[in-house]
Amino acid sequence: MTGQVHSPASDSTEAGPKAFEAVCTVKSNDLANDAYRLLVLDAPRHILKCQPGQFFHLLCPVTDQHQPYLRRPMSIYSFDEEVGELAFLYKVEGEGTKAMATLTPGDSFNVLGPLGVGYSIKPDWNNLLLVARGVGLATLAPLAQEAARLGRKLTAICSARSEAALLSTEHFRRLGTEVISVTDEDGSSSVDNLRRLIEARIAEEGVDAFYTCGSNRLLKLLQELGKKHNIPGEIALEQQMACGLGMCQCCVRPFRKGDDIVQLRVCKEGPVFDLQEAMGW
Amino acid sequence: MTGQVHSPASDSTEAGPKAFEAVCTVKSNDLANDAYRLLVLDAPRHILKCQPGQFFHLLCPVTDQHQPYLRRPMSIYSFDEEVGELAFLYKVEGEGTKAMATLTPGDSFNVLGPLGVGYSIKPDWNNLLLVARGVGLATLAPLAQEAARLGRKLTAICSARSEAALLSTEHFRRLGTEVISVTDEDGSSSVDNLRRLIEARIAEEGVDAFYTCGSNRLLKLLQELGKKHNIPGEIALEQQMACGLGMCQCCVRPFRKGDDIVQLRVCKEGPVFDLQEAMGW
Amino acid sequence: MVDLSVSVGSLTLKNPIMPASGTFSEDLSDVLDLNRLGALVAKTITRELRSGNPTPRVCEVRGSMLNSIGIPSKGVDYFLQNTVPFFHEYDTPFVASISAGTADEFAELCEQVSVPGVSAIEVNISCPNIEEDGKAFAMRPSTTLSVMEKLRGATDLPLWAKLTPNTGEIIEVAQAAEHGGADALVVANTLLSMAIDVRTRKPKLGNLMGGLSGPALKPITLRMTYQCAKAANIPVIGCGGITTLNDVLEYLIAGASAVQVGTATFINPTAMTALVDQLTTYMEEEGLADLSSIIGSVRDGEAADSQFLEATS
Amino acid sequence: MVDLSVSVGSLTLKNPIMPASGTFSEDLSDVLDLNRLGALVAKTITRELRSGNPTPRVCEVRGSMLNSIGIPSKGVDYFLQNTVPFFHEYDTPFVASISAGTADEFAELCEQVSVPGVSAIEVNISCPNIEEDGKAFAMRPSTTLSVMEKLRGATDLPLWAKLTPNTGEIIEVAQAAEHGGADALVVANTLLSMAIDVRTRKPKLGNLMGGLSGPALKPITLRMTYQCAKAANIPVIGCGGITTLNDVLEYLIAGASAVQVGTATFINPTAMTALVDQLTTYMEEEGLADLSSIIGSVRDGEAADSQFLEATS
Ligand SMILES: Cc1cc2nc3c(=O)[nH]c(=O)nc-3n(C[C@H](O)[C@H](O)[C@H](O)COP(=O)(O)OP(=O)(O)OC[C@H]3O[C@@H](n4cnc5c(N)ncnc54)[C@H](O)[C@@H]3O)c2cc1C
Ligand SMILES: Cc1cc2nc3c(=O)[nH]c(=O)nc-3n(C[C@H](O)[C@H](O)[C@H](O)COP(=O)(O)OP(=O)(O)OC[C@H]3O[C@@H](n4cnc5c(N)ncnc54)[C@H](O)[C@@H]3O)c2cc1C
Ligand SMILES: Cc1cc2nc3c(=O)[nH]c(=O)nc-3n(C[C@H](O)[C@H](O)[C@H](O)COP(=O)(O)O)c2cc1C
Ligand SMILES: Cc1cc2nc3c(=O)[nH]c(=O)nc-3n(C[C@H](O)[C@H](O)[C@H](O)COP(=O)(O)O)c2cc1C
Ligand code: FES
Ligand code: FES
Repeated sequence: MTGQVHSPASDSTEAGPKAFEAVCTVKSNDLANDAYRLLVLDAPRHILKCQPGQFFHLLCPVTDQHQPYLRRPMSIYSFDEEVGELAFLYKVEGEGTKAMATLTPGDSFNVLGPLGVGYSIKPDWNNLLLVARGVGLATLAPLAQEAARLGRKLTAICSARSEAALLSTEHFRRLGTEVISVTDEDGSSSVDNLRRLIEARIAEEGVDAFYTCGSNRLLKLLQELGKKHNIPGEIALEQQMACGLGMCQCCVRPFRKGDDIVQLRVCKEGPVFDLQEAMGW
Repeated sequence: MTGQVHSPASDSTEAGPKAFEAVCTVKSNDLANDAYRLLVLDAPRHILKCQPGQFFHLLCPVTDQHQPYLRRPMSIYSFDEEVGELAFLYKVEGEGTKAMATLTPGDSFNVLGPLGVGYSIKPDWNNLLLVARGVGLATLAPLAQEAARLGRKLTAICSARSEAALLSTEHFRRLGTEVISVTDEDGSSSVDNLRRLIEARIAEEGVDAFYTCGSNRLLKLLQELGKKHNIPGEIALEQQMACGLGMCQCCVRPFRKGDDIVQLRVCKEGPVFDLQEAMGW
Repeated sequence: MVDLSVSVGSLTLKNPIMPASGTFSEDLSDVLDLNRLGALVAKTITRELRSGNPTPRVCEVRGSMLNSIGIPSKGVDYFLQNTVPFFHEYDTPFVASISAGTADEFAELCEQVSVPGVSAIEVNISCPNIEEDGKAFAMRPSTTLSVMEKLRGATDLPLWAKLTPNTGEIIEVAQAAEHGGADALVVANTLLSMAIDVRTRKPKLGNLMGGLSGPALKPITLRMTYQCAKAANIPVIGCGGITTLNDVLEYLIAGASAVQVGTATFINPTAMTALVDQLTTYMEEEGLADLSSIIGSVRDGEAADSQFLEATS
Repeated sequence: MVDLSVSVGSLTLKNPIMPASGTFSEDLSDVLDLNRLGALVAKTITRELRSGNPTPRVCEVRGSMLNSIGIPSKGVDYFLQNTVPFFHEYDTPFVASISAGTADEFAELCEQVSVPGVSAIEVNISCPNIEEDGKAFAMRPSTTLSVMEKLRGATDLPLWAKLTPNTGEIIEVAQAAEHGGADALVVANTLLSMAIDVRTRKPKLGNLMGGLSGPALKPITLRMTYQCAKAANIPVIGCGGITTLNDVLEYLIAGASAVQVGTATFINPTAMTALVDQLTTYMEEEGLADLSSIIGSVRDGEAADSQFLEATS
């Protein structure tokens, strides 16, 4: 017999592996703006039973210029089980993402996933509000896909440096999300303005849940508003990862559970966590 | 002032560096037969003042599949200062040469050289005899170029497993060399047959100097014939190399100097050595 | 059919490939069939609850990694109630890994984990001995001997002593572990290293320093495996940087009876089962029936001076 | 104009980049202008003629190399008659490197090379002490102290003690070298390693084992450089795996006053002058006038636990 059903983290009753190492083929890897690229892969269907907020752990290529060693975690930007397509939106930063940027159509690319626990949409959550910035929008994009599938109303407040730096707003709109964009350029992305915007939303049509990711500023704001109006929420967090599978314990962060502070693994108990349990940094 | 003139190994009076690190561009890198490739480079002219028998130390590319670290020494197969062209004939074996095999036209390729001491053709050596096998022919090819330039008669005994495996015989013929091919297939490459062939040459038109490289069997045969007929000769030898410049002392081999045995660096005192001083292995 | 089985003291493993402590857990059953491995080695536990080191706990160095996980531990009770039963479902020997700050606590924990379902105990003596000057037990032969004697007294299960490559006396430490009663040596743990973020000028690890693992470590721990296999009369389990079949073979040829694979699993989670497959194919292709002709077969007695290069074939 | 000069004890170097012993010789003047370097360090010599180790003397490991050159030496007379005069033509400090099997021979050779044209003497105490158990002097604090005291008595020139990473007591050895009279520490030499040719089952080096150098060594020797710079009151010269500007900066930030570049020169013979250029550009871009704000600037005092990741910029 296999040990699947004994896995403490397992809540599925399916036998066989739940995370897969698969070699995909690059379909495209184009610039999304000056700093981001969208990598679209031809992926085997059996790895595409994904939840929004889950991630893959990517084996970046080794090139003459770049020699990344560890895998790099990236949120799923979009997945389509029928077409067999998987996409990542990533910022070109260091050794690994620079190496990823060299991928061209037809190249092989090894991915491990889907991994982690994603966002949830409870049956009685109808008005969903998403607030995110920068690459955080990549992480939240599949939530729009899922909200559309479930017929819920999703509003996305997308924040960026400038109008030009705004990512994925078209992608969100295509999925039926109402997009409100705010920028540093015109001052609309300030915490105060965001608070005003969200308070107005809550007053007008009500908000059943908040979704966000990554930013400390947004975390604090949404925790405050969530407490005040008793609105639940979820946040995706990041941490350095080695295994991505829950084995090495390198990716822990502290969370408030009642009066205790517990260390949870971002790759296994996360990357999506309860908004109020998350701790600022 | 620079220290050039003090270099113990320096016998030129030119100032400035004598070996160059240069980035060349790949012109072609095609199969020469099933195991060998010919790499032709677009090279800056100032690195092409080469002697036959000298070598370059090649920085092989790092790829997803192959991660060579040290440079790889390769004899110059041909060089053309006017055209700005440099070529290597190499056998695809391990990490480094497999990585070299992935080079395609337009790629950059870093070479260091020309290095070492090459073959000499003394003014009174008119009938030159070259005996070589396999990749040894790569090392000896520029000797044909030089013999043609100096108007000497060169005969090349080219040995191989089979007629099909014979390399460079066309290249030699084009440079005016008389080619005698011998193979394992038809038994003509045996030491006894070679001895007969060479003795006949010596008897018919005389031989002023032997040139060979690499093989222990050929070394012994030519040492024997050289002693018997008082014919001088030169041999190119190989050894593992790190620096290629004479600094690390890893590439030594033993040589007979009178009654002594001395250790000489293949990269600096060689790769071409006196035939009688070389020691079998 | 090739026979990949090896024996490590009284224990027979179906093949020589097993995970290294701390790079493996129940979670790997999400990706591969644990029954295909030679043994299953748990993350080191301590008796008490521990939270481990500050983050960041890992960083990348050229072609390898550093970690300063520390030993976060849910304690021995959790281990006995959850981890041991989980692995009991597999027909592969399960090896506990333990650590403590004093020899007495070490022995006590050793006794506590000597339960059915545990086939051997790996004792991670590469951890600081807080009674002495804070240096790890396995840094010195004397502290190795005394802790191993106490551990030997605490259990009848096979004891695998996990050595540290930070010592300058690996041979003497290996012999001390043997004399102290070890049944096998695991050579070795990670090597203390450092990396600095040049932009922020902060160490890349929250704990300032951490252990090097992965390919960079291999030549060092392979050398130590060779030295220990020569110097000791108990089996050696090689560990450090194993990634390819070639790496496995080098360790076996150097004298290891089995090997542990750590960091490679982070890069390719199915690395261990792939190595089992590749080893099988290799044996078939070489026409070898079992591993006895490989283990310890290093040709180190011959004059090396005559190894010249013939390049004309 | 940025000022790259550093002082190593009483010696001022025009920049912190110099070659590592054994990876440099007169021959490098064929490829670059030696006057552009901070110092010139010769290959270790012994008093008598020595032929060095059997071949193969080098092999490649993943992303790095092993060597077992040994110390082939033309002897001290050749050195004084040829090497010293050659380097005298350069306006860069020339550093001799010496070694011997006993402390007395070491001291005698030290006296012999204390001649005009030699600016400092690097003492390679990482070589076997044949009077004791054959372990290198720098494996233990006691043997380090006694050999350094003899060497100190033999010369008035600055003495640089070259330490070995094979010791388990780098801090104690560094302090012993200081107490024995060293003016600077070079941290460190190569780390004993092994590689086996799986096809022939022979060790890849004629001498069975050899020293690891290159990028794989860096995290280890960087850690030791940091430890020695903290523990000793004399300058530390970092050495091990330095390839890129980032590597140079990491060593300086960790506390090194200067660095030695070894294996990188084998891969790119102009590596050292490229590093000098890159360091100059870096200083200009960062608006730094000299290296004083970099050397030893590691921020190791801050709570690292708060280093979380903000990924939304
Ligand atoms: C669950 C999760 C989902 C993510 N999703 C996305 C995404 O959709 N798009 C995107 O652009 N980025 C995403 N990130 C961040 C992304 O992983 C890092 O930007 C990336 O690893 C940087 O790699 P690099 O090679 O460019 O940088 P380097 O500086 O070379 O990285 C060095 C090491 O640090 C790690 N690292 C660096 N930054 C981060 C970070 N922010 N989080 C975790 N590890 C880090 C790397 O993985 C690597 O191990 C996500 C991170 C996590 C944890
Ligand atoms: C002066 C000189 C000229 C040469 N000219 C040619 C040539 O024109 N064509 C050609 O095909 N080969 C030539 N060789 C041999 C060539 O250098 C090796 O075949 C090549 O280095 C093998 O590299 P690899 O990565 O394929 O093998 P690997 O097995 O991966 O090499 C591992 C290490 O061993 C070294 N090595 C392996 N074989 C040899 C060898 N025979 N000589 C020296 N070092 C070796 C490599 O350089 C490398 O450092 C020459 C060697 C020398 C010394
Ligand atoms: C993230 C991580 C955690 C580790 N934790 C432990 C541990 O708890 N106990 C232990 O004995 N070794 C531990 N090790 C060391 C490994 O077991 C192994 O000895 C080392 O990583 C070298 O092998 P590798 O290069 O194959 O990874 C750990 C290594 C890593 C990378
Ligand atoms: C081929 C070679 C020869 C060496 N010879 C010596 C030597 O004679 N004396 C010495 O002190 N160190 C010697 N070393 C060690 C280097 O000086 C240096 O400490 C080590 O290589 C680490 O630096 P690197 O990684 O930059 O090469 C040698 C290293 C190599 C690679
Ligand atoms: S990355 Fe290994 S436990 Fe999360
Ligand atoms: S390869 Fe370094 S001396 Fe010849």
